[in-house]
Amino acid sequence: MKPKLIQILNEYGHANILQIEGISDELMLKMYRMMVLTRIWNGKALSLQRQGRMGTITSVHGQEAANIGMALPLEQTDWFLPSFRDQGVLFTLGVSLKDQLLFWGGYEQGMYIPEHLNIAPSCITVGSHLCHAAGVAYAAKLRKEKTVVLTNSGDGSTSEGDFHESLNMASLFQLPVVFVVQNNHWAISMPFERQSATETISEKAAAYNMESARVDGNDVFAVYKTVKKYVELAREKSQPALIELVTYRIGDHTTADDATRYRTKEVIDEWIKKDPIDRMKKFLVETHRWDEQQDKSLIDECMKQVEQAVKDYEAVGVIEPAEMFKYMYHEMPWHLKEEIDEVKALYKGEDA
Amino acid sequence: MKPKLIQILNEYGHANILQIEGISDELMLKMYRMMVLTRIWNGKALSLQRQGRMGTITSVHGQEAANIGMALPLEQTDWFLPSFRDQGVLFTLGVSLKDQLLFWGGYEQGMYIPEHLNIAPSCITVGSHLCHAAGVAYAAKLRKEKTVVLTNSGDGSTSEGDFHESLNMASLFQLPVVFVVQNNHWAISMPFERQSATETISEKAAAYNMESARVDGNDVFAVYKTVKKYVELAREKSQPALIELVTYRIGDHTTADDATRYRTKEVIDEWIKKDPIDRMKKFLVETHRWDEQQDKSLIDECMKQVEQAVKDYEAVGVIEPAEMFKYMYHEMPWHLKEEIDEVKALYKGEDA
Amino acid sequence: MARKSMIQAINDALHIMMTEDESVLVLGQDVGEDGGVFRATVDLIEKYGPERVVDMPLAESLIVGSAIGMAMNGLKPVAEIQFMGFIYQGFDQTLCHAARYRHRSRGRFGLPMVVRAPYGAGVRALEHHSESTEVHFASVPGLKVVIPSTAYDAKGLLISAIEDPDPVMFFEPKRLYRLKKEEVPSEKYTITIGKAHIAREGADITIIAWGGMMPIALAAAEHVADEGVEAEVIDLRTIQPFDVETITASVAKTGRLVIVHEAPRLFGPGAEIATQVYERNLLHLLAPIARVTGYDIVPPMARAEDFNYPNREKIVKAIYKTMEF
Amino acid sequence: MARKSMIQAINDALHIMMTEDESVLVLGQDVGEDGGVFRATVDLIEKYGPERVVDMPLAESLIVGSAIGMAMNGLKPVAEIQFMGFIYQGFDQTLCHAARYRHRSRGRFGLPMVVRAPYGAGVRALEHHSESTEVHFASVPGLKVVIPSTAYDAKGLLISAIEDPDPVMFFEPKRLYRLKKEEVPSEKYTITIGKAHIAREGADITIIAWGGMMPIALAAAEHVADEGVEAEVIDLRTIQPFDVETITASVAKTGRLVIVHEAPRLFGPGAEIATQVYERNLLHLLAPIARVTGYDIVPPMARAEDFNYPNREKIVKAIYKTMEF
Ligand SMILES: Cc1ncc(C[n+]2csc(CCOP(=O)(O)OP(=O)(O)O)c2C)c(N)n1
Ligand SMILES: Cc1ncc(C[n+]2csc(CCOP(=O)(O)OP(=O)(O)O)c2C)c(N)n1
Ligand SMILES: [Mg+2]
Ligand SMILES: [Mg+2]
Repeated sequence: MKPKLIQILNEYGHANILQIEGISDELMLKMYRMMVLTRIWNGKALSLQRQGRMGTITSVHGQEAANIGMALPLEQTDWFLPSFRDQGVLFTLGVSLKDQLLFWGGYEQGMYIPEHLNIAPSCITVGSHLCHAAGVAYAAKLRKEKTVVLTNSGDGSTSEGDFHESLNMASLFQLPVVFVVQNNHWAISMPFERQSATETISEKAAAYNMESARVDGNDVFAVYKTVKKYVELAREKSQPALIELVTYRIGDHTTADDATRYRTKEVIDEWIKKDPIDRMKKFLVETHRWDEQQDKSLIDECMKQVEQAVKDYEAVGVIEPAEMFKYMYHEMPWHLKEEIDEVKALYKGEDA
Repeated sequence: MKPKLIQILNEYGHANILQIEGISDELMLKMYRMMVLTRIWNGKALSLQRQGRMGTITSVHGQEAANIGMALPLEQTDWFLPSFRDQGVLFTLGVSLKDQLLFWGGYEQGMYIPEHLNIAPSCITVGSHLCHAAGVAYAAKLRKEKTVVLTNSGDGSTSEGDFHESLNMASLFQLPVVFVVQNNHWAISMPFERQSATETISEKAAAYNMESARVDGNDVFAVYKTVKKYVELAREKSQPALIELVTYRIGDHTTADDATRYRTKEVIDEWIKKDPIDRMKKFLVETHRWDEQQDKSLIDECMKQVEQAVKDYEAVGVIEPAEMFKYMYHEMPWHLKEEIDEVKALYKGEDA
Repeated sequence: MARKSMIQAINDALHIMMTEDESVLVLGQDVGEDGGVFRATVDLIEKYGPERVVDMPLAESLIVGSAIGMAMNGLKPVAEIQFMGFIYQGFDQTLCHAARYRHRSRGRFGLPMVVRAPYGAGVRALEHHSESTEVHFASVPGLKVVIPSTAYDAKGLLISAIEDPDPVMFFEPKRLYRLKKEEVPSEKYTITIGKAHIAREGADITIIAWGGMMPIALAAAEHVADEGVEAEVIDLRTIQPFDVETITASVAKTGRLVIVHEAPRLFGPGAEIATQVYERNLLHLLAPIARVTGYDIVPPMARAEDFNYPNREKIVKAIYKTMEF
Repeated sequence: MARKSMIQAINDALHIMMTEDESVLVLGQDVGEDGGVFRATVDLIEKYGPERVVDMPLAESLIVGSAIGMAMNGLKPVAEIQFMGFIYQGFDQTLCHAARYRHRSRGRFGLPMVVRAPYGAGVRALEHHSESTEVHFASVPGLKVVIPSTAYDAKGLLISAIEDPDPVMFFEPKRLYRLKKEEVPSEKYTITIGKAHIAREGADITIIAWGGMMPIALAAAEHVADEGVEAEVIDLRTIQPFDVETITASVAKTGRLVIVHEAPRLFGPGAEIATQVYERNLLHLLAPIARVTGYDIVPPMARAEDFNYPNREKIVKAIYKTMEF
């Protein structure tokens, strides 16, 4: 049984008024601002990549509502375990634009998350971090904290064994963890219907006796409200949930990918019509919460922020070779000390 | 939604007459005979183990109907991928009593399955062989054979990632594979309700958009008919299925286990009332297909067969050390040749 | 002081650490009421409850993976994998995550976690129950690998492993679990990870062994002592990072080395130890280093098990060959 | 003959084998329409259809595990794992099943299957994209491990791997995929698995390398040749079972050996090779064997990648150190 798609703000920018009650104007503008900022950062990062000033990077274009909508319900003490297409979540939770440039730019230091944020480093192996999330939630529940754990993964992750094992555990122990899956229709070249035997992701929750929902992932209101509902259930009742956010990967899988090999422009055009930022802007403007002038300033301001981040990123310069060894163990064993000496001897003449 | 339990022959030995139409008397007696033989073999093997004449062994006591009922619908060209509590399946498919004694007795040669049987060697790592089954079925389908692949695993296997990955694949590619899970209520000391977030195994099929059924696993008719139905669907329509056989592990997990640590005698007694052999015998006797005299001869005959197998098993004697190296590769690499020479030099004085 | 088997000493260490530190918890298959298939966790659930003695679903990737999450969030999980032969389903979690979280988070999330698993032959059970593949973990940067050989060591090393701020793979020689009882102090004590133990002094030849091989290595040493060859027997205790200093000092003295392990030979743990010794002691060596190991095969089932594993005779033979080079 | 890059040569081998043998099939993530993320499988789906060029769900255990089943049932699957860094989720299937089915079935089910994966640094992508952990497979009895270093070898070795009756792990140095084009015959040819190739002859010192390390090993040899040191460079090609004969013959001649690999050093592949040489050539050796390897760390991301990996300078340094011992 295909579950109903939850939608509040449709692609024409019309919202169900009853459903948005309780979302303050301030919050709406924050949603919009973070979506715009994320898109501008994303565009900039892609262009840096084309210029050889950035590493291989995933594009979050088109998934901003899913990203920002899932981040906003979290409280400071909650946890987030990211995968690799959630830059918008990270920005919303307080990770800096610069750190994300460093991360994608090939600097390990970009993986550092400041102590005041309960965010795990990005998990690149698809689905593995869902097990970690179950464990983080277990620890929180054991200590009787009212902490919620949120994870993000892609539609492809639902095929991995770790997805299955983690959801089973979360439900068995009734852990306060919300598994958000961004169904952006693609896992590299594989459309979801060839990835999974079910039509939707949310229906997989049946195998875990778990609550689930299927949401228009390009509708920031629906994403926000649904995630908020399940985050609160997790907080109050320690009850896990699986939330499918139906969205679309507008760009290539990464800058190393060429999506024209496996999909046509027409489908993308269809989805561009459903753009999460466009519809939000329409809504804000039509309901007189926003105007073109403000929009222009916002864009300017975001561009400036991003430019500054790029400057800071590019000022970082080279890594000391000894950095490579620093965090392998709490205390460095003999063989790493020997290897550091080797490296130092090799590179002592050079800048590095 | 908990699916309905399929039952034809209840614990009092009463069968739904309409449902058993088409099962010949001959087949019924074969079912009974194989169940009795399996139980006698099992009892003998356990007693050999207690005498130090056998290795650690799993007991199939109580699961004979599940075992025999799933085996009988297969044709000679079909495949079976076993786990480790399916001695009755193997006997029914043609594996010798002696070979299974060798296997459990610690002889690698007991793992050899004669060429005319499409049976994989037993898989000890829980759940791994479900992936193999998907692959075997893929190959059969690719060649457009009308071959069906059957697997057996335990309730515990449903927690493993491989279970999930395999069922997803089988459904995606519509492979002719029937996943039978014997839900004997226990995975060593873990009752199923603490293993799995769902109340039943069959409902997990929803996550794979797959047909499923839940069957009284102590009712050989229901097992046989349900497995047969899905084996035929697999054969005709290349359609996978998940079948849960609800049964009970009467004995300890293995001879190394002591189940009194974690479960009470009372529950076992409840299940002994539902014994698959008792109810079948009652049915056969009450419907005048069988009498006590015949039963006695059958038991005698089975005991003789088992005794002979034990004799043959115990006549096998020691393994040549060089045997260990024989099947590592098609052609033996240099290092194994060197190691064989080493071993030969070491053991040349001795019998071995 | 009381006489304890190795399995009791392990259980003792868990009791002590769970009492002392609320953040210590045990998880795995059948670790609760059953007390673990080898009884390493008996009586824990009665004392600390099912929330800290966690019977996990049958899923090794999850056992290691959720332990990672627990360790990230303030706990000190001790995960049990029922047999080393079932650890590989958790290999991705171990190699890609447990070993790397400290590095990946630039020091923020060190993972104080232990993965315990019985290893090696000795129970004459089915396939996958006799593995000795510690090298797969020793070769992973970011992990520590510890293997005790006595009840005393098992307790002290396990306590150290639980207190270690990094992930420790703790492999227990199941053949020694109940082989004998020995005096084990009842209080808490630790044994330094990364330090080898000279179990027997000798000047003629060095033998390095660990875990299940120690009793036979010592027996071989006693045997050759009757013929006047004094072997120094080093119990490595920690495979990664191993104690290269103690080893090289001993070989500098004896000039001869036999390495004993159950694991298959090729690309096995002995290769690295030998290579380090050659690199550091080449001019002291009076003979090639000998390896006495399991063969490069699938660990045999019960009937052939003894042929595969190192035993006193094989070691004695290697000692003489090395002495006579 | 045509000039081909390594990735084209690999694609060529797949085309040839799929045409010749109906039982050969390719499976993996994105191997179909996309042609694989590195384009190893381009144009296969057009020619052989989606049933023999199988886009698999995102599940590595399943990719290896279902390939096992296919091989049991008459096919010759060539499974692609997208990067070596994602192979560990299939480790249980590889170690416990692919490697053991022949043994477990007493010879009945040999598994003619290949698992291909790009390995090593060179694409400057995210974590897990630069692994060189061939030792995890080399140490598994029952597997073969092959690593080509040229387009010519890649084609011949891959064809041999597909024809091999045993499971072959085929690791491709992604840094060489497109580095240059070379003459590759268009017809079918094989290269024997288990035989090393002497890529450069020399009498003064032996260098053993493979895969991505070969170009720099050769460059180092050329460099020292200018100073009068003639290095013999052995391209190992097969890591397991490796060609101990060619190696020992060379070292018997030169008396000196440098082993080069990208993989971390400790318990790395070089340890076994070194140990075998010491065991067999101890009296020929004029200096300790040197290892030039990646360090015992998480493979660095793009910015530090070059510091970690062996390069010409590091090898030259090791050569001189060995020569001057
Ligand atoms: C375990 C694993 N296998 C393969 C990969 C290579 N890979 C990177 S992203 C990706 C597709 C992921 O698709 P999805 O989960 O839908 O996330 P999306 O990229 O759409 O955000 C693949 C196969 C990986 N990172 N991890
Ligand atoms: C991967 C793996 N993990 C752990 C084990 C140890 N073990 C053997 S049987 C078993 C329980 C299996 O329960 P179930 O699947 O229900 O089968 P049953 O024993 O009831 O037939 C366990 C945990 C194993 N064999 N394989
Ligand atoms: Mg996706
Ligand atoms: Mg069971």
